[in-house]
Amino acid sequence: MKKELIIAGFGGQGVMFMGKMLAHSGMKEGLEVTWMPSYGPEMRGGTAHCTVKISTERIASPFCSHPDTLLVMNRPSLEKFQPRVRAGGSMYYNSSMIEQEISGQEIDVAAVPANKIAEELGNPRIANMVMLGAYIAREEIVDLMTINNSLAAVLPEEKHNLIDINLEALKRGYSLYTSLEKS
Amino acid sequence: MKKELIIAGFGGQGVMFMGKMLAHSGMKEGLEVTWMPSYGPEMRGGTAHCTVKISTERIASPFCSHPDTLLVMNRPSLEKFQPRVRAGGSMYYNSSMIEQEISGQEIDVAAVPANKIAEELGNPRIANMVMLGAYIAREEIVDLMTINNSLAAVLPEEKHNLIDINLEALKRGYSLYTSLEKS
Amino acid sequence: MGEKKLMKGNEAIAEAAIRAGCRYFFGYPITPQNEIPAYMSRRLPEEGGVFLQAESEVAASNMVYGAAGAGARVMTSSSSPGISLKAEGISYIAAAELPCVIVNMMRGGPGLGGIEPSQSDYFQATKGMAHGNFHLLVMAPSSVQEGVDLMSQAFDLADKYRGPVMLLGDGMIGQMMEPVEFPEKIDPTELPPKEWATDGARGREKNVINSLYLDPDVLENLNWKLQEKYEQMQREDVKYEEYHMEDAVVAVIAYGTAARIALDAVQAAREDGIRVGLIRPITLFPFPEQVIARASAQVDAFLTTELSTGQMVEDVRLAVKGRTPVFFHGRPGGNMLTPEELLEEIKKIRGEVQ
Amino acid sequence: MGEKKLMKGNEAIAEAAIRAGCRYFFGYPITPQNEIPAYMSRRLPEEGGVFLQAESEVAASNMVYGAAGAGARVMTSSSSPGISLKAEGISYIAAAELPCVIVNMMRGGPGLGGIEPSQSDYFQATKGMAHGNFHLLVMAPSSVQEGVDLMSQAFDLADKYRGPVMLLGDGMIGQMMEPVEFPEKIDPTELPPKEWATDGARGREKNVINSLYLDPDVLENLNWKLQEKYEQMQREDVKYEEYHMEDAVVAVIAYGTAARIALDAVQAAREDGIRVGLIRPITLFPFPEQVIARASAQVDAFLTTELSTGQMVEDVRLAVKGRTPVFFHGRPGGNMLTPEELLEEIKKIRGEVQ
Amino acid sequence: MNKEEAEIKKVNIKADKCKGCELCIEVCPVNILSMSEAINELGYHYAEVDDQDKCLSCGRCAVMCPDILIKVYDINE
Amino acid sequence: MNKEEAEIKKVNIKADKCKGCELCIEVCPVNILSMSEAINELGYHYAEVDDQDKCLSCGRCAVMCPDILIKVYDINE
Amino acid sequence: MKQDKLKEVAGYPDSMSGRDMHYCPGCTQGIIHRLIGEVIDELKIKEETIGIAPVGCAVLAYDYFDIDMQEASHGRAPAVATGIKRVHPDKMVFTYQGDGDLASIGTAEIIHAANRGEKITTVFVNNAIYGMTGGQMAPTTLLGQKTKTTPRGRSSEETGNPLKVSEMLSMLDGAAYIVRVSTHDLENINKTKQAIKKAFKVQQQGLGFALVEVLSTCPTNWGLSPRQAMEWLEKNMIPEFPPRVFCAPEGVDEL
Amino acid sequence: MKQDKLKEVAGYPDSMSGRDMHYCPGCTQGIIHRLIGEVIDELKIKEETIGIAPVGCAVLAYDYFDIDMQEASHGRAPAVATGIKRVHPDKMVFTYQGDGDLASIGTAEIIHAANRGEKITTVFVNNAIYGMTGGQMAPTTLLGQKTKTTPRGRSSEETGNPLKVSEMLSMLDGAAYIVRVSTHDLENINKTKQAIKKAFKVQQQGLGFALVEVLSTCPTNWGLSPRQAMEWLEKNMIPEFPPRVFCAPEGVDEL
Ligand SMILES: Cc1ncc(C[n+]2csc(CCOP(=O)(O)OP(=O)(O)O)c2C)c(N)n1
Ligand SMILES: Cc1ncc(C[n+]2csc(CCOP(=O)(O)OP(=O)(O)O)c2C)c(N)n1
Ligand code: SF4
Ligand code: SF4
Ligand code: SF4
Ligand code: SF4
Ligand code: SF4
Ligand code: SF4
Ligand SMILES: [Mg+2]
Ligand SMILES: [Mg+2]
Repeated sequence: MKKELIIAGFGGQGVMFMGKMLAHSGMKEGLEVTWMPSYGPEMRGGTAHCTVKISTERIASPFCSHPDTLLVMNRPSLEKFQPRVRAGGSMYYNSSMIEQEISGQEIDVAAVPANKIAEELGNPRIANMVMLGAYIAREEIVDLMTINNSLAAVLPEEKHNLIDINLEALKRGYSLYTSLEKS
Repeated sequence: MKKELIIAGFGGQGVMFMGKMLAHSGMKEGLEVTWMPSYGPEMRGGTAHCTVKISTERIASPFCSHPDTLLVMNRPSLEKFQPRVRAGGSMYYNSSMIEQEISGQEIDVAAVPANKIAEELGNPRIANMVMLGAYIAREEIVDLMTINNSLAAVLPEEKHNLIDINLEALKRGYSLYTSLEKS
Repeated sequence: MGEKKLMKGNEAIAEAAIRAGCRYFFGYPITPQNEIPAYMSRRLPEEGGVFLQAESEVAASNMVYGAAGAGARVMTSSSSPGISLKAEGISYIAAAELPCVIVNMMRGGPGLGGIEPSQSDYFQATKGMAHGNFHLLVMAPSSVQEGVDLMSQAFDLADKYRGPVMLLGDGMIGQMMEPVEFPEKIDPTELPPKEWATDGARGREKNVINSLYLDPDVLENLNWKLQEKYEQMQREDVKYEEYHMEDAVVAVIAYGTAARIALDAVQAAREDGIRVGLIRPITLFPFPEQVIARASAQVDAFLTTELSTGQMVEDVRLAVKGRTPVFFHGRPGGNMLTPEELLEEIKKIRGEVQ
Repeated sequence: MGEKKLMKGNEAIAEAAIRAGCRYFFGYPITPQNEIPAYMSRRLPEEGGVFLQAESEVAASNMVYGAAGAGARVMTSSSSPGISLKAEGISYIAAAELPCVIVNMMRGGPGLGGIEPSQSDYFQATKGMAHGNFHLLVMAPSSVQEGVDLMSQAFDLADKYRGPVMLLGDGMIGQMMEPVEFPEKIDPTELPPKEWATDGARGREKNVINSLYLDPDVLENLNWKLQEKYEQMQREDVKYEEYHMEDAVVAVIAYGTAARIALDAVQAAREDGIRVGLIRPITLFPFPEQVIARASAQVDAFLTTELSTGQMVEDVRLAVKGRTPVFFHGRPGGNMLTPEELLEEIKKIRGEVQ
Repeated sequence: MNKEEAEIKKVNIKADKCKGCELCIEVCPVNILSMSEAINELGYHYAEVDDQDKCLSCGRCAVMCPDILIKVYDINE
Repeated sequence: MNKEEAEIKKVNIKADKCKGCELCIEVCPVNILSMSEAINELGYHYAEVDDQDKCLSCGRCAVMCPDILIKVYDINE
Repeated sequence: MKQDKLKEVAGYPDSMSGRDMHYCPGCTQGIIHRLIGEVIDELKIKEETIGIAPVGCAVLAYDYFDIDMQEASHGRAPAVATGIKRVHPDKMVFTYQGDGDLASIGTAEIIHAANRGEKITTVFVNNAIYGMTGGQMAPTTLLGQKTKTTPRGRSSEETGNPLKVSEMLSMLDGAAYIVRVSTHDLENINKTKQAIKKAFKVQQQGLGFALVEVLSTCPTNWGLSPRQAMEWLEKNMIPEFPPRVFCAPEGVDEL
Repeated sequence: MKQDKLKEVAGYPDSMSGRDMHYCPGCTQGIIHRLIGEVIDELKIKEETIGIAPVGCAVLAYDYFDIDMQEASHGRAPAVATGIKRVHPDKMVFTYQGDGDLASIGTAEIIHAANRGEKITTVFVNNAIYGMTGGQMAPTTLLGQKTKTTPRGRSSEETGNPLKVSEMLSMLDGAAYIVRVSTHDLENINKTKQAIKKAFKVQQQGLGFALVEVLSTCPTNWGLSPRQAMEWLEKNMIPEFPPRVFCAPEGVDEL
């Protein structure tokens, strides 16, 4: 198994955190992982993204020009990264912030109303966990339980009060596909 | 013709100036010349020396570990440099400041009472010109007239009032050997 | 070794330094290594150490000089322009034979350049860091775990050679997260005492930390003594890794970040049936010249690849001595090498030398 | 050309700069180049120029950056430790493509070292001056007259390549007096205008002097563009001198001060009937690699000699590519090479390769 | 919001560049600025003019905007 | 000059190290210091004590000597 | 009545480029930029002014002004300005520098430019932090203030007290005009503009070195909303760094 | 009565090495060295003091003191001292620096060491010139003074006025004791010693940064005899650099 993801969005949307959660969970499941952020001043007011690789084999490069998976939280990031997704790959987009219907050529596209659900839960900042939940539900890269456990490890101590709401968001995202597909 | 000299003494004895005078005169007579000083903090309170090369051919290195001629104005310099003089070379020493009789092994030695004569002329600072006069008289490297003319070129403007006394010192040094040898 | 942790390279390297007994950090902020001082400012006081943000890189390297001369395990870290400012101080450190560790998380240059991963300070790190005949022992990790491992050895090597050791990485190593395990903590008070250090001449002759030698003989001796250390490094402390070299007919040579990418290309080439291997220098000074010299008898061509316009390639050429063609492919200035372009280069070379 | 004058190298070089149209000098005192600022402080105001003693070498190199960016012919000078402090600024100058001239009158290092002639900054000058992929055009005079001649060309070369040019000498060139003749004075106001300079955007688009390139593509392009300049230098501006190479079987390679001494040794060897020649690189970057490569087909051995532990010898080896043995003999740190010891080396090598 | 395009705008805010800092809102003496519900391309809620008519053309909002996004015209000159 | 070696010296000056700056001369309240006719190994006229007996052991000369060449003893203790 | 016939009471300075600025939402550096642009417009010196951008958040200032600019290395803007001004003594030269740039790494350069009475104008943005590199301690960081490199709050014992740059520089003979202003409200913003204008006039008249210290916010690294940042500035920075004229040449008020 | 039973009223400090000093005839740096040596003796801190030599004429100071010493790079002695003091907070650390070293190239380092309140002692030798390199202008060179790099005399217009280091440093919160003294006569030499002693005591008691600015002669580069140099100092430097205590901690007089 080898997965190469790019996760992208606005600075404040928690895309780095999504990536860390995924990498941490991969590590906990005994897989090889790397997490590589975009960094520096470009982040100021612009878009942010990170690359996550998860593999059963040793990972050579942590960079990725053509991901097999794109998790994308806003339109500018979609415009930037969608063309880079490998043929046969998949893209999950935040349909609450990207309003037109998106379709991919040669890629599999899933619309996730991440902000909508997050707002239903009363906190737009957890849209990222909705998205992450949806992704792992649909692709089964790591277990939901592992992801849930990673929260305490990846969130800094002073934010541990937010664990519950993040769990909730993960669950809502997750159930989006587990229920959908099982129906 | 090729001459390699070291000229050495205390910081204040004007040994650098002697070397410049000689090099300048050589240049004026159409010879190749180099003048290389010792420089830097060692000069502070210590001894100073310079190397002068005068040649009819292009001069390769301006340095000289074994001079054929040593003009030496004080004892510490004599101790340092005498052993380096090439066999067959010559040494001129300031017999006013180096009181014991000096004799050289395999080198030709000339005692020049430079300070004594300078003091007779009323200025110990021109002992260097006495020495220089004596040297050119004895070895005829450059013409006394050329040396005399170099004074105006090598002395900084503000010291041109000292030209006359320097000329006098050169003459006294010069006559030391012209008379001596002709006698 | 404990449990695996997912950590950023910069933080992992900082933690590794603390575990290696480093208790003093003097530095000045610069991207992409800011997590090192940030981590140190949190952790060092907990360990009874001192973190101090210097007024500049110039001051930082001279604080390191002072602290190293005073006998401490001490380090600094910076990125390209900041390292240039430390140059004079590093020359003094080398000349006074002081052990310390310097991290350079390189970024694209010259000038202010950019902040993306880059390897264009190779020449500076291995050859012309500053005035005078001296070198640093330079190690280039290519994974976070290796960053930790090399940092663990860096202080010992600095003490062994009484000189500066540089860890040379870039934004990849510094910013990425990978799982790491750490070695046990060393207690710095149990290290062998440094008899030469200035800590107040209690009951002994005075010690002097100095690099001024007005007597040319003494200065010359120092120069040759340093030279001997470098020869000893070449004998005793060369590190490198080989992949798929057993039957390789083309050898890719790359370090650090470029080596990670090159490995992808090598694997892809192998899948295409091309017998290509990778030699990854871990120490850049001392450079693994013997392994490359040996390889030059085996392979038909070398491909050196760097995130630069070609710097390490000179050391490869010096090792190869014209026996085998040495090709170069580089991406300077922040653009990443891709496995695809390298694969293409490999194929081209394979064609040319056949 | 006028009458011959007996002048100190430092002063002659300063005068040559003024005649080449240099009107701005920013520097900081350091032995053995102090006669350059002293001379400039006397002469520049006479020519309507500006001499300013900067608060440090760091400031000096950034003043040069500003003045060069403002379109002036400008220079600075220093010696080894001071050059190390200028490193960051020089990297900015190179990155922003600013023409200027930098003099390094080297002294023994590393650290504070000594002040005697030395050539241990070769690596720094030609390879790793600072962070990033860049070089200076480096010229090494070996006589006062040549110092004058090279200085006369230095500003034009700086303008030609829009980059920093370094004159690399040491206390020998700086402190010695030799007869010199000067070229005619250039009027700097008659030089071609610098369209890119910042002098107030009167009636034109604004100009920006900069080295920050956050877009990796742009930064990469700059890097390759610089690289192209270096290739052009190699094609168009290599300078060297050969002595007695016609029938030589051993070639001594030396530059600057070491070349003066080597010439004595070569002449002595010739007198002993040994067919030895001398190749003297005048530009160190671009390095005369082709002439050395050609010579490697002719001679049985090279002897590189430097006032260092061996730096230029790497470039010789890179040029020779293993075709011919390359020996090295050096004296680092202030002790002078002697013709005698070189003669002995030549004889030894002659024996070994026969 | 303006009723029709032709209407005169005393205050012009480049909504697409607005970073939603809300600093302009606060300084308006007649409280006619507020933040949008919607999000612009940059991902921010942007400042809007609720009622151009009430605007005093005092320019305070423009002086405050860190991104120089506000132009103010005086209708009385 | 001292009449004989055995005599007690209140002021001791290392003549061979003296750089002839003359600063000690000036500060002596009883004017017993002066510069030699002769020149030492360093090339300088050196400071000499003309009359040890008159010395007050005040130490002023020693405080002034930049090369720390002067030792002063108090004979009365 | 057409929109474009209306008189613009507040608009976009002519001497700025029109490019979007990269500053964080609510960062007052944008305001300071505009004020400089307006002053250049009003003094009609757009075609004779050369600006120097620092290394700091304002590193891209060369993109935002529509005048000749040089980007200096970190802290060395005063040296770069000196180089330019000595070549073009008849041009206006200004530096724009942050508190890390000017008061830490560039301490020697600013002090010596001021002491030389270098005829340049410096706009010194004091936001009590290193903005660009993500929030480390600056020499002007307040005691107790938490930053990336003072995670327990700045302690006087370990790192000393906030450095008073204007107070210090005003001691130097070459400093003609030194003033501290703020951007936390409209009144202070207007004063800031007046100060910048004077600082340029001091240069125009060749009176010596002029520096305007501008207190500025860094919402991002202070961890506050733009509005909270304004309040924090007023409440915490103003008492430590009181706005004031430290020195001014005779008659500067009439300039 | 034997010579060696006499009481020594003036002699050679225990904490000095006995090596001949290389200073020029009549250079007062030798006096300053001796005073430091005597203070170290009197405070009995020879085995707990670490000195830092500058780059300047005093570069060889490490040879002259019989204590642990480090030779710093030009201007960076305060940074080196900081490194040492942070490792050995219980030891006494002092720097000895010239006016080129401290007030020019090392401006940033001394200001930040002082501002941090680094617990070190600095002896700052102001001789209005660069001695070691042969007489170039220092930041403290007087107006009109001719040096190798001000051949027409220092001009305020081109290079500014003499920099007042003590005045400037005493503005910093971390500076506990800042004083200017002189060496041009016995009385002032004695005051210098008292000042140096206090500066060490301030460090001993952990009160903060202490600096003693000592006016000193450079007969060689001033082109004067040692005696003339003393007079020149008194006549020209004292009015420009008046000796004074600029700041002192409470009760420092009783120290
Ligand atoms: C030589 C060097 N050192 C460090 C840096 C990294 N760096 C960039 S900006 C900066 C400080 C920014 O702080 P400040 O000057 O206060 O400006 P602000 O961002 O707060 O406006 C630093 C340390 C650099 N680019 N170059
Ligand atoms: C980096 C560097 N720059 C310059 C020098 C040359 N240098 C040696 S001492 C000195 C200045 C000496 O003046 P000062 O500090 O006043 O000491 P003084 O000799 O007057 O006691 C200089 C510029 C150097 N050694 N290193
Ligand atoms: S110009 Fe004045 S009244 Fe009009 S919107 Fe702006 S702040 Fe409000
Ligand atoms: S001040 Fe400017 S950026 Fe901020 S909300 Fe108002 S219009 Fe938007
Ligand atoms: S101790 Fe006093 S009286 Fe005696 S020689 Fe010295 S200065 Fe004169
Ligand atoms: S003070 Fe010292 S050096 Fe000067 S003359 Fe007297 S003894 Fe000699
Ligand atoms: S980091 Fe701070 S100073 Fe920089 S742009 Fe953002 S808010 Fe402004
Ligand atoms: S050069 Fe000046 S400061 Fe240096 S030792 Fe000589 S007199 Fe003293
Ligand atoms: Mg700031
Ligand atoms: Mg001085």
